[in-house]
Amino acid sequence: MSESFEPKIVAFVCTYCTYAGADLAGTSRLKYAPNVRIVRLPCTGRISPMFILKALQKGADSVLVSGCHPGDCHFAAGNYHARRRWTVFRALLAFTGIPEERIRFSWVSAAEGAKFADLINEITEDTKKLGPFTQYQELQKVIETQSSY
Amino acid sequence: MIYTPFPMRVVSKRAEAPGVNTLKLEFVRQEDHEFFKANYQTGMFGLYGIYGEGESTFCVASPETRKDYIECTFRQSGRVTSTLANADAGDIVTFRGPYGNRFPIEQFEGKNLLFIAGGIALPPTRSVIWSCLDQREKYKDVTIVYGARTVADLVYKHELEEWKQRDDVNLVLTVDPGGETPDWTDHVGFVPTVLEQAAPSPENTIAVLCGPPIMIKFTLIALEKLGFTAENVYTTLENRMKCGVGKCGRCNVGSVYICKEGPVFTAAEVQAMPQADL
Amino acid sequence: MGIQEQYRSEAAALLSSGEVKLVIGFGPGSTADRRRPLFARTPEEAEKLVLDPACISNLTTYLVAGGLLSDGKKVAIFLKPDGIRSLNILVSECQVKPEQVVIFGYAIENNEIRPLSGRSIGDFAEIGSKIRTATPPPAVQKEAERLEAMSPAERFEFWKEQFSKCIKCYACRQACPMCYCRRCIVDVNQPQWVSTSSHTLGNFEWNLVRAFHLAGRCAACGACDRACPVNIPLRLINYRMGKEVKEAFDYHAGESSDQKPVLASFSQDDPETFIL
Amino acid sequence: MTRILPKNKLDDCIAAWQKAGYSVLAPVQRHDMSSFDEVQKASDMALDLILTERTIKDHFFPQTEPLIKYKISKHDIDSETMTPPDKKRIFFGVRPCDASGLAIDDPLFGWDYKDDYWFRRRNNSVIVTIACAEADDFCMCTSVKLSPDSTKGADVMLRPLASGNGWQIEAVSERGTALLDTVSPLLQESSDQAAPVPQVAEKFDVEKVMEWLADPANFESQFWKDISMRCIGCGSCTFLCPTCHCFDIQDEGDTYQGIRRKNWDSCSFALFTMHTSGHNPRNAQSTRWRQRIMHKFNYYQGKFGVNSCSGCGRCTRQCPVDMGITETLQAITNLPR
Repeated sequence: MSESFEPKIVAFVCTYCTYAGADLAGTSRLKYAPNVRIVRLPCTGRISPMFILKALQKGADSVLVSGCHPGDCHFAAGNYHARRRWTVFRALLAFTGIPEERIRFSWVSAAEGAKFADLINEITEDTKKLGPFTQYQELQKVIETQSSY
Repeated sequence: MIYTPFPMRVVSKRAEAPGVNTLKLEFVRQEDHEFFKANYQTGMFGLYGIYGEGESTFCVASPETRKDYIECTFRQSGRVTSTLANADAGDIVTFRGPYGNRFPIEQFEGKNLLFIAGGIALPPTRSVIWSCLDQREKYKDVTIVYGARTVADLVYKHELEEWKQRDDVNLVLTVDPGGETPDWTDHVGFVPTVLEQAAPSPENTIAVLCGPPIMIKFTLIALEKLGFTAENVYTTLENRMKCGVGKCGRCNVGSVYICKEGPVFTAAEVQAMPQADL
Repeated sequence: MGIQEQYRSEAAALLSSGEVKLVIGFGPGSTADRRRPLFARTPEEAEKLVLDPACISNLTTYLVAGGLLSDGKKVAIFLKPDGIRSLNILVSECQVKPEQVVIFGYAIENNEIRPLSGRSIGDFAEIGSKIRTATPPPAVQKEAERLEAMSPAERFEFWKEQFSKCIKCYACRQACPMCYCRRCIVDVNQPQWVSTSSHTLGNFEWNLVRAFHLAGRCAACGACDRACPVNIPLRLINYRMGKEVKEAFDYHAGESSDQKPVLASFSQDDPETFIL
Repeated sequence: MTRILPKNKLDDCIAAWQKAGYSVLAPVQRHDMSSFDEVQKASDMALDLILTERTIKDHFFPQTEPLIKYKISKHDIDSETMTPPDKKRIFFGVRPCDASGLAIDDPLFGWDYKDDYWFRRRNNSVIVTIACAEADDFCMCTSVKLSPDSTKGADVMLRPLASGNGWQIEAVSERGTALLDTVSPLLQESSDQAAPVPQVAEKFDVEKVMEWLADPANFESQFWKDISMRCIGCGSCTFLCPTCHCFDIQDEGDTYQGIRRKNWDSCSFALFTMHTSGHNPRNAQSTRWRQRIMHKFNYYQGKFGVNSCSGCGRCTRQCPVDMGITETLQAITNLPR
């Protein structure tokens, strides 16, 4: 891919752990790729697969979903439920041909500012290698044009 | 293309009652305004919309005697009306219309007029009321019976006040039992009951009736008791609509397309429709 | 007495004694090889019931439609093993009270009808547990494996072609016993998560969302696949989802009527190899 | 002697039409589904199909069609009306029922307000109908007073030769005559006989049905509930119908831009008539099925003098629960009078 490609990464994070972790990364002055847009949610249990689909549709090149480590959920079990959902959703995306590499999942606690920064850098690098996600955008273009006959 | 609406600018917004707003709209383009002026007659409706949300159908609440602007009054309930209710002066919304048929007000000339409305159904009635009041000399006695659930739910409060002051209009206001405030001096009771008490004469009188289905049902009975014939009672119907021009196939009651053959019907016409489809 | 006659007379008896208000079974269809759902309310109507190897639909759909069971009365229904598993799922999701359903169970083997003994869902525990050792239909498995061997781009192309055919008639949803939501997500418009337009992108959204909602809830009865008027191979997606929950969570949808729904439960030891 | 189009000249025909600026669409079998799509040569066509699963309606009234593109900025909105392409096309190998469907829908899209999305495509299309050589159990054109060799809605009529080597060809409209002029060197004079038209049995008495439907006393008959008990409320019958024309208008996009679209909608869906208040005039599946039958065989007749059914039988053929117009109208025909 060309050097100039700057991927768009959408991160859906839970407010109690990963968002706090991202905050820590910031207050610790850790430098990480500016390609990420963070969407804060109450809990990973709130993250509907629809969010991921919509992000990909609206131009995200990669999606990160991140929350508290197992056992640390503010709502006791939200991340356990989320974990099951992701397992199934990943399989679904893979089976319908959306590259798994573009959807990443992680546990980042409020103390792991450095992990968050590393993660974002890593995803940004990986996505640069993958190139832009165009499958959905091509379909989007079709929508905007009238049928050819 | 027939589904392309006119852009309209919001001139002002007026809160009428909880969740009910009136928007005053003016045309952005001269040619659209000319079209409207040439075609609008009282009783017609339009599809008001906002790009990104969709379109919603309600009547044109302003009379045919005042075509410089369009007023619409609506209750905030779904996706479109919620967004319209948040529109501010200067915003662009859309209007498609005017569609449908009209109240044949020239046939009302020389007659007494009785307007009966309930709740949010005053707007369509108000269009006829002003169309007639603006040419007051053509009509004889004008009586307006208007009721709402509570005092707060009465819409067009300033106009109610104006009609009350006029000595050529007989205004009968009522609220449902329990809906009155301590300083409420008008009637308390349901519209059909209050109407029967007011007992307007059916002699040479046209009644225009708008309201929720249950009110219509009992008011028609009351009107019949008072001696009105179904041919002299006019009402407007509404249904879910998408196209407004008789194509999309959802607004029909039996074989009657509300959007093209309506929305104005006489009670006799409504009674001839399959009641189960209303 | 053949099984059809036996079930007919039992159905008639249930109706005449008033034990059930309705028998949902099969009747003759519009052509010789078609059967259609038949609703018998009287013993006379029960005489029209047909049971033969052409009775392949999953009738459980009707149990959750239109508030049929809301009056607390009993209903009898003809069910194959996949229907029984669907019923297990509905019971486990608290959509159907098992005591309200009388089952006329049957299996189709080698183009012959075999009765399944038992009348209430509790009698069919064996049918449920058999699913652990059951093999998926070879044709489905083969086709799914062919897809999985493709590159993601090729798979995407495959599904793009298939989903581009979708007309959003929602026959898949309506035919599915598990799609009982009072208001489907696609019918919700504030916000409108799934677009109602049937362009390929919207069709992707719809079919993925439905597949996800069915993950771990699908009894693989094939109703959606048969209902699809444009022949989208929905069986493949459902098979793949079933396989995933089986491999990841050792979960077999419809195994019993008291299992916990897979995506509404969890174990602390669930696999998480993919989580960084 | 009649003019014939020999089968081996079909490729040349297609080439000649393409040269004259037409796209040629014909029945094709692609991705496990049969429909009308663009073809380049005769071998792309699936002319032996009794009927394609999808109708040609798709190409006149698409399942989703952009109407208006809009862009929203703070105090201004840009909108642009989108129009169908002005492109000439030939539909080759249309069955008489599908062609009739177009003719049946014309008055609906034209009354008072003209729907140019429909008419622009109509005016740019030439319909080449091929009379049926075969019918299946679900065909019912004769029951609705049409036939397997009806020319309704057609511009050019083809009748298959008994020999299987081609078709008798005849222009039945001005547009058809003009089309044949472009390929006249490829046509031959011949005395070959046309294959016999298949016998399609009349399945119901449409006059009797219409009479029953017209009686207001039957509107709330228990009949509707009984006949529609097993209807699961999907839209496959309406979407596959060559005459069903109901639609929805939806805005689709994000905060700043999007497209207003015209999408197919179906009277089978509960949401079709549901008011925002929650009130639904057609709140049960039986009332929705009644609407479909009444619309086709009573209301439409009253408005436009024709029944909105061309007898293709797709509603029954594809129904997941084996319902359809045929069964209902048969049942009405057989009701005790």
